[in-house]
Amino acid sequence: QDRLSLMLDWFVNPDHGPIILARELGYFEAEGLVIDLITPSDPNDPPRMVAAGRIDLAVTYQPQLHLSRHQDLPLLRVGTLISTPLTCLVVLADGPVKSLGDLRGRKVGYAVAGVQEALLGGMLASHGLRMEDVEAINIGWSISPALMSGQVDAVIGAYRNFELNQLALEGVEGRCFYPEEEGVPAYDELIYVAHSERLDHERIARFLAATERATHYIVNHPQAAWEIFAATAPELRTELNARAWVDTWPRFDTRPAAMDPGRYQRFEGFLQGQGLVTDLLSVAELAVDVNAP
Amino acid sequence: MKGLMRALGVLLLAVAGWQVLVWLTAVPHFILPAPERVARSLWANRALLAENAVATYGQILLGLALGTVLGCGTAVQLALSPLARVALRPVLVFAQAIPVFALAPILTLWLGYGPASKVVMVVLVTYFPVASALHDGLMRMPQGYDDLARVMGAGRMRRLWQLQLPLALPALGSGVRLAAVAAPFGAVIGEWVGSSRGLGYLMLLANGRAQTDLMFAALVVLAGFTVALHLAVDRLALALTRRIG
Amino acid sequence: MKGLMRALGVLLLAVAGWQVLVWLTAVPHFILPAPERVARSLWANRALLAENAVATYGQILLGLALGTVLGCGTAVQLALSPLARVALRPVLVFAQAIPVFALAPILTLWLGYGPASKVVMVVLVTYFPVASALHDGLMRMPQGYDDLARVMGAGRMRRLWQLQLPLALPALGSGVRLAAVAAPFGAVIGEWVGSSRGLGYLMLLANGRAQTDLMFAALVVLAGFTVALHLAVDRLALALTRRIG
Amino acid sequence: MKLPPPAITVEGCAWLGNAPLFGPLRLVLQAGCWTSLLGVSGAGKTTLLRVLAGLETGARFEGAITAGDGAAVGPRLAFMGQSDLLLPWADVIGNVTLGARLRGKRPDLTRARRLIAQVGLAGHSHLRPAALSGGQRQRVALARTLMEDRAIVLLDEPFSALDARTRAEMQELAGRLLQGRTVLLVTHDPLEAARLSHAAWLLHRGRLEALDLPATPPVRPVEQPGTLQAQAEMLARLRALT
Amino acid sequence: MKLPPPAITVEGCAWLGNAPLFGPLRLVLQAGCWTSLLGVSGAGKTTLLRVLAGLETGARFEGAITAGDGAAVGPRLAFMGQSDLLLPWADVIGNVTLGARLRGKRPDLTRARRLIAQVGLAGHSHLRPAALSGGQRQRVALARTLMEDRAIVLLDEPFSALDARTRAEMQELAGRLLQGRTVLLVTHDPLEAARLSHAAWLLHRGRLEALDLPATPPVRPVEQPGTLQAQAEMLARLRALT
Ligand SMILES: Nc1ncnc2c1ncn2[C@@H]1O[C@H](COP(=O)(O)OP(=O)(O)OP(=O)(O)O)[C@@H](O)[C@H]1O
Ligand SMILES: Nc1ncnc2c1ncn2[C@@H]1O[C@H](COP(=O)(O)OP(=O)(O)OP(=O)(O)O)[C@@H](O)[C@H]1O
Ligand SMILES: [Mg+2]
Ligand SMILES: [Mg+2]
Repeated sequence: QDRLSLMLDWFVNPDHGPIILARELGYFEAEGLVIDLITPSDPNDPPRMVAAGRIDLAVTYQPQLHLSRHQDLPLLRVGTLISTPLTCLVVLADGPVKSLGDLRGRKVGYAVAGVQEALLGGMLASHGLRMEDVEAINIGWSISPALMSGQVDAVIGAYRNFELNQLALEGVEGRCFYPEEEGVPAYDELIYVAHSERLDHERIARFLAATERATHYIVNHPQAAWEIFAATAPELRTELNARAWVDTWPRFDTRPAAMDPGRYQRFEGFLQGQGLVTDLLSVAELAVDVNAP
Repeated sequence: MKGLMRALGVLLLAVAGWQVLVWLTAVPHFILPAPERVARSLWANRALLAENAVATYGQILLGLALGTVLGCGTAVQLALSPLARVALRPVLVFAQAIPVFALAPILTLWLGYGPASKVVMVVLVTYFPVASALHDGLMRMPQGYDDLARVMGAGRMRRLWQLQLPLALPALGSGVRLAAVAAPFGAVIGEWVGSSRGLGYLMLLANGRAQTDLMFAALVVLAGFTVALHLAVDRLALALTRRIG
Repeated sequence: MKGLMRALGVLLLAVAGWQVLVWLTAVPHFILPAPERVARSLWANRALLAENAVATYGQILLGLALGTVLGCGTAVQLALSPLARVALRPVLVFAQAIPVFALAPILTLWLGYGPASKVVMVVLVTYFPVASALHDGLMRMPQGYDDLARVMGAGRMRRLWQLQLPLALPALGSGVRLAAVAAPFGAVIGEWVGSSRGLGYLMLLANGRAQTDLMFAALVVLAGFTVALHLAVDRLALALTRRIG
Repeated sequence: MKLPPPAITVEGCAWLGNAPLFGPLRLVLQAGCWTSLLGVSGAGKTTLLRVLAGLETGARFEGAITAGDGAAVGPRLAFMGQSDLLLPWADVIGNVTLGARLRGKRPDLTRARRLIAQVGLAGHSHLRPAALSGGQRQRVALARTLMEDRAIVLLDEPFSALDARTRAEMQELAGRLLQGRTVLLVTHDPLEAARLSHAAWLLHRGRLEALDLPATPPVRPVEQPGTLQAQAEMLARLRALT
Repeated sequence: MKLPPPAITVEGCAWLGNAPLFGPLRLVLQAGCWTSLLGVSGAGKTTLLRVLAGLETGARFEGAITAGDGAAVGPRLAFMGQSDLLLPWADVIGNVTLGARLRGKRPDLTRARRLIAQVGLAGHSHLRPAALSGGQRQRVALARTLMEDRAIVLLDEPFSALDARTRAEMQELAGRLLQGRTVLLVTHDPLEAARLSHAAWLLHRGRLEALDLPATPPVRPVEQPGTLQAQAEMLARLRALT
C-alpha cells in the first residue's frame, strides 16, 4: 500500500464527491493507495504546502495555479476534478443589477483575493467597465450573508452549485452571471496539483484512475452516491448539501487525467490581458498529462 | 459562591437582553440568531460541538501550560544572568508588541495542520506575558529581603528558590491571568488559519455555510470555557497573592 | 534615548537572526521570505503600503481614542453610581473574557465593509481594559483621601475631579497600555473579515496571490506601528504615574 | 471660626459585630483645650476619633456627639492623621488651599501664604511634596489644617512617622498654632501627651481612665522634670496594662 | 559563637557622588557592648551601618572595618531592621529557621523552639505572620536574629514601628537576650538610646560627637531619673543642631 497525502481546497463538501466516493467504495485501496485527507480553511494554503513538499497532492483552482506559478512555486496540474467554472457573480434576483453593466459604482464582494479579482475584471471588461468603476471588497467567507444583508450588491466567488441553493434555503432568489458567458475563457474550477520536481507519475495515475472510477459510479448512480457521501460525516447531511449535490455531480470531470493544453494557454493569455501577470508561461510549465508516454 | 450567583444572574440578563434585541430589531437570523435558536443549535449539534470543543480546549490548556513553563524558565534564567538580562529584556518587551497572530499562517506552513501549530500559537501568545510578568516580579524583590539573604550567607540558588521566587508569585499570577485571556484567541486564530477540527474550524465552517446559529453555538462553547479558565486562573492568582500578602 | 538605541540594536539582531535562519534552513521564500526580499518588497510597494497603512493606522488611533473615552466615561459612571456598579461591574469582567474577535464577522454585517466596522472592533477591544482598569483605580482611592474630602465638605463631583480621578491616572495608564496592544489586532482582524483597504486587507491579498514577501512587508509595517504605539503609550503611562508617584 | 471653640462630648458604645469594642463611656473635650487619648494598639482610639469626625468605621456606634454650644459638630471639624495625605501633583500652596477648591470656593491665597510662612516654609510655596522632607510635608499638612480654620481639630498620631527632633519641633509648632481650639490628640507617645495636653485619658478595655499631667500649661518643655515625670508615669501605666 | 564578641572599628569616609556624606570618622564598637548612633534624618546612620554590614549603599565608602581579634567581620554579623521582613508564607518556626535553610543546613528545631519561647511566643510556633500583631512579629524577627547566634548584631531602628508600650517591652527583651554581644543600634528615640546603650554617638555633619549616658549599666528602667535626664539631654542636643 502506498500512502498519498491530499489536501482539499476547503472543508469537505459535494465538490469533493469523487474523492470521498473513491475512498468509501474502496477504489483507492484497489489501486494500492492509502489517502491522507487534509482540509485547510484557507484555500490559498494547499498549493503552497505542495510546493513546500509537505503534501503530495492538493486540490486548487486553475487561476490559482497560474498565479502560484508566476510566484515561482514549483507546481504542475496533474488532473482535473471539476472541468467547468463553478464561480459565478451572484446578485439578488429582485435587486437593481439586471446586467453586469449595472454594477457601475456598486460594491462587489469577493472571497479569495487575487483570483476572483481577475475574473471580476474580465467580466466587467466585457461590459465596458473597469475595476475602478466598482468597489471591490474582500469579504472572507461570509458570501451569502453579505449579499442577503445588503452590505454588497454582488458577490464573486460564490459557487453556482452552492451559494444559489443557500440563498434559496433562506428564501432569497439569487441570479448568477457566469464568467464563461461574460468574457472569461472557460477553465477548470478544481484541479489537482503536485510538486513539479517530485512528480510520481505512476502513483498519481493510480490516484486519478480511482477517482475516475468513482466519477463513473456517481454519474451512473447519483442518488446512491449521495447517500454514501452523506453517511461519511454527520455534518455533511444537510439540506444544503443535498441540493448542492444535484447541481454538482454533472460537473465532475469524467476524464480527470485528460489534458486540454488550449485551456491553460487561453487562461494564461487572459491573465496577462488583465495585467495580473507580465510574462507568459508555456503550457508545459503549468500542466502535465501523467499518462503521457 | 455569591460571585458565581451574581455572574449567573448577569449572564441570564445578557441573554434576555440579546433576545429582546433580536425581537425589537427583527434582525435576520443569519446576522444575529436569537438565543433560543442558538440554544437549539447547541443541542442539535451537541456531539459535533463536544468533539471539536475537546480538541480546542486541549490545545488551549496544553499551550497555556507549555507557555507558562517556558515563560517561567526564561524569567528565572534572566534573573540569574545579568548578561542575558541586558540582551533579552528588550526582546521580551518588543515581542509583546508584535502581532504574533499574524504569524499564524507561517506557523501552519511549518508545523502542518495538526494540533501542533495551534499549541505553538497558544505558547507564543502566553509565553511573553508570563515571562515578562515573572521577570518583573523577580527583579522587584524588596531590598530588605536581599540584605537579609546576604547577611545570612545564602547561596544564589537558595536565595532564588526560598525568597525571590515565592515573593514573585503574585506577579506570576497576574502574568498567567493575562496569558489565560490570550490563550483561547491564540488557539482559535490558529484554527482559523488552517485546521480540520476545533471550535475555530467549526465557526469558519458554519460561517461559510451561513449557519450563523451553529457559529454562535461554537462561540458560546468557547466563551464558556474562556470565562471558566479566567475564573480558575483568577482564583489561582488570588491564592498565590494570599500566600504572600 | 538609550532604551531606543538598545531596542534598535535588538531589532537589528533579530533581523540578522532571521536572515541566518533563512540561509541555514533553505526555507522556500513562499513560506518565509528572507528579510532582504521583504525589504525589497517594502521598497517596491511603498506607495501601496503607505496608502493602506494610513487607513489602518487611522482606524487604530480613532478606535483607541474612542474606546478610551468611552471606557473612561463608563468607569466614572460606575464610580458615581453604586447601583450601576452592582449591575455592570460583573459585565465588565465577563465581557473581557469573551473572544470579541469572534464577533468581527457580525460587526461587519451590521456596519458594512467600510472603516466603521474596524473602528468599532478596535473600540470593542480597547473599551473593556480601559473601563476596567480605570474603574479599579477609582475604587482604590486610599481611605485617607476620602476622609479628608468628607471632613473638608467636598461635593461628589469635586471629590471625583480633584482627588479620585487624578489618583486613578496611573491605573488608567496601565489600562490604555493594554488597550494599545490589543488595538492593532482589532483593526487587522476587522480587515481580515472583510475590507477593501488596510494592511490586513493587503495581507490577505498578498496571501491570495502567493506574494509572501508583500505579506511580510505589510506585517512589518503593522508591527512597526504597534511597537511605536506601545512605546508612546508607555511613555504616557509613565508620565501619568510620575505625576502621582 | 464664627463661634468660639465649643466643648465636645462623645457618649455611647461601639461594637465590632457582636463584640463590644468600647463603652459605655463618656469623653469630654474641654472647650479650647487639648485632650490626649492613649491606649494599646487596637484599643479603639482611632475608632473613637473617627466616630467623633462622623467618618466610617469598622464598628457600629450607638450614642451621641454633642457640642457644648448646641451647634452642629461636623462642619466645624478639621482632621490630620499620621500620613500627610498631600496631593503629589499639587505644589505646597495648592495643597494648603485644597479645602476651598474641594468646596468650590476661591482660595484665600494671601492667608495661605501667611500660614505657609508660619509653619516655616516661606520659600517653598511652589515645590511639590516629593521635593520636601517628611517633616516639611507634615508642616504642609498642618498648614492645610490651619487653613480650614475650624474650631475643633482631631489629630490621629500626627507626628508618629517623624524622627525625634522633627517631632519635638512639630509638637511645639502645632501646640502654638492650634492654641485655643478644641483638640483631640490620639497618640502612642507618652512624652507627646505629657507635653501637649490639658487632659489625657487612657482607653483600656473599653473604658476611659484619667492620666496625670503637670500643673503647668502646655506646651511644656521636654527638660522640665514634671514633663519627664508624667511621661514616665504614663509609660508605666501603659506597661502595667494586662 | 566560636570566638568571643570582638570590638569593631569603622574608619573612613563616605561620598554621595562627589559630595562627602560623612568622615573622616572613626567609630569603635566596644566588645560585648551596645553602641547607639543618633542623628537627624539623612545624616548617614543607615549608610554607616550598611557599610559595616558589607551591604550595598548609595554611597561610596573609603576606609576599613576591622575586628579587634583580627578575624573577618562579615560572617559574624546578624542584622535586624525596622521592617520585620518575615516570610508571609512561612510560620513562626519557619521564619526563625530561615538562615539555616538559606545556607542549605538542617535547622536546629529544638533551639528554635527554645528561642521562640524566650521571646514569649511559645504557643505560636505554627502561626503565620499575618496572624500576629506588630509587636509579636518583631519578636519573631528577634528570635530569627538570635537563631543566627552571631557575635555582632546590627539594629537599624528596630522598634520604631511599635507603639510605646510594646517598644518598651521589646527594648528590655532585646537588651536581655543580646547581652554580651557587640551591638550597633541606630535609633531616633533618645529614650531608647538612654535605656539600652553603653555608649552613644551623634552623627552630625559627617562627624561623631559623644552623648552622655548614666553610669548605671543597661537596660535602664524608664522611671530612673538618670535615664529621663539622659533622654532630655539627648533630645536637647538633637534640637540644637543646625
Ligand atoms: N474597618 C474595620 N473593620 C473591622 N474591624 C476594624 C476595622 N477598623 C478597625 N477594626 C478593629 O477595631 C479595633 C479598634 O481599632 P482602632 O483602629 O480603633 O484601634 P486603635 O486604638 O486606633 O489602634 P492603633 O493604636 O493600632 O491605631 C481593632 O481590633 C481593629 O482590628
Ligand atoms: N541608594 C541611595 N542612592 C543615593 N542616595 C542615597 C541612597 N541611600 C541613601 N542616600 C542618601 O544618603 C544620605 C544618608 O542616608 P541614610 O539612609 O544613611 O540616612 P539616615 O541617617 O539613616 O536617615 P534616616 O534617619 O532617615 O534613616 C541621605 O541624603 C540619602 O538621601
Ligand atoms: Mg489608631
Ligand atoms: Mg536610616
